[in-house]
Amino acid sequence: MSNDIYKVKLDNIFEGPMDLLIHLIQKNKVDIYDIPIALITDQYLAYLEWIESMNIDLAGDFLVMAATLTYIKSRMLLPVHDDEKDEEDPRTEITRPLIEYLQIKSVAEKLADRKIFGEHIFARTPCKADLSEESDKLYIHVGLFELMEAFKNIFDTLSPEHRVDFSEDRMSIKDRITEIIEILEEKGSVIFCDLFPEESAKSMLVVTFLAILEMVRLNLLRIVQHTPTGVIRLFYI
Amino acid sequence: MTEELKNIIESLLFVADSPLSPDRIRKILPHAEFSGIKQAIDQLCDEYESRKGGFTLTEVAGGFQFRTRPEYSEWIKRLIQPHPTRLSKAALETLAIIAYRQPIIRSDIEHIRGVDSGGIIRTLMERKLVRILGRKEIPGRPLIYATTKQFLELFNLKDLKDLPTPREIEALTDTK
Amino acid sequence: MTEELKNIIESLLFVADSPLSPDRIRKILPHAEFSGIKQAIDQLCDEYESRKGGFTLTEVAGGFQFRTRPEYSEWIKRLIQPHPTRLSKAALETLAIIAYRQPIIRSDIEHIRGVDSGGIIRTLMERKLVRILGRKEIPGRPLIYATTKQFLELFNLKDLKDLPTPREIEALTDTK
Repeated sequence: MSNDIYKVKLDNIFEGPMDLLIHLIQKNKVDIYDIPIALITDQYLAYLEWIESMNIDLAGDFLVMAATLTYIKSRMLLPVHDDEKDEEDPRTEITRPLIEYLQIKSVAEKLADRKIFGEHIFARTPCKADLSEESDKLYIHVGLFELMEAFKNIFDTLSPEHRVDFSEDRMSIKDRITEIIEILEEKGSVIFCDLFPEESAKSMLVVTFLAILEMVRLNLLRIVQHTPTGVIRLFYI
Repeated sequence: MTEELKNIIESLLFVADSPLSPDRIRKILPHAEFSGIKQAIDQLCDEYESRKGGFTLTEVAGGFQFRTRPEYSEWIKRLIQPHPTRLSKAALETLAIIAYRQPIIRSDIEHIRGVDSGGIIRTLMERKLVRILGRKEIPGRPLIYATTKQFLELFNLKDLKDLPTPREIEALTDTK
Repeated sequence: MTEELKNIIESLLFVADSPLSPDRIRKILPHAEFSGIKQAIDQLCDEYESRKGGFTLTEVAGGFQFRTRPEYSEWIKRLIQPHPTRLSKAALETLAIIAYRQPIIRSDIEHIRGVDSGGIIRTLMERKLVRILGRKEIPGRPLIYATTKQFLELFNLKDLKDLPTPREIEALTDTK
């Protein structure tokens, strides 16, 4: 065993169970469509043991795969009855995802082999002479990612009582929609602000607003405002 | 198509900072026929192709852009400091999954790779190669991911159909 | 002067963001003769001059640069977007608060950020990312703010529900 350990190089620390499995299949030079499941399973488990003995934390994914392999191995040992002949080879459960993963790997390699823009191929850098004059039409360069980061920064500094549990809100949006529809069925229309009574909790305001947005999306509502600062009224369609 | 139209389009392609589609050019030149624009672009592509100079007119990300020929990258890199573009193996794999299976949710990506991929998706989003397309209407309403135009631009791809096809997996041992 | 040298110089002139002098080119291509470089530039100038296309190679500020011909500036101006403006960190934070907490009144925004935010809200409104939804019926009747359709367009979102939730943000931005 000690000899084996010396053979393990640093790049043999696999990123995931799929990588490890493919390594084992290649090392044993076996056909992916006819995997000797007992052999591969044993080597897989031996590797996990070795990793654990090195005090390296194992991701749960490796253990899930170990369980899958052991299960397949046990099914392969069961005698096949005549009425089960048509049943799928238990190994398909692992063969199919492996082939899919291999295809992705081959495509990723092909992408890496392409001529990369900014590495092999370049375009012009528009120079200042091209941009004759600045127009007052502004356009903003920002991505959703930046917005998310900004919110996360804010969120981290918030005291717990300021945080809104979004999962709870989701549940209550549907309820709120029902309540609003009841009001509309009775009255035909409602003033926007009336749906936000001042005594209601902050989370309730958010839920109501999201409910209204959802109703607009579902084409249940028409929102009318005659002047820019006038009363906003919701009509039931 | 007139010679002037061709020249105008050439100057537009020359100053644009991203690939221009015929549609976009049409919006700038409303008096021009769509067919004339297409014809002018084709002719420009041919001219630069047969000229075999320092750059060509390339179809990429649904548009056209003047791009240098890869042969001279060594010298160009001495002139300008390129931004590092290297993607890790894991990032490339994740990107390939999103490119081929889009629109796709995170759990499907992780199912194929067999490992948690949140950090890598974040990196790909940061580099604007991947974006959020919306939410899938299943329990939990997970976010749906897709590739961006910048993804096509980076890999010099005309469109998603231009993606390389996966290698046939026959005998695994061949892939070493 | 070889054809290849001419092509390399052409690609350098093409990617450069300012005029290139023969001296500068010489530093990039140390194996080339100075006379060869001059000759190549002259030939390129002639080629583009006689071609009469959308741009020419012009001597400017002690160097050479590809420039569009002035005849087409009218069309080029239609294409060129003004410089993209970035949102400041403070603006982005305020926008994020409004996006996630809308409908929200100014004092609540300021409570979260801990600083006066009137100016920033005004800027966001000028950029049409934030709008006034109405007034809250509490003493002082403060204005209620929400995001706009342009906000959704800017971030490529179908609707507000597509905004990643705090938990999803956590999951993606945790680099572990």
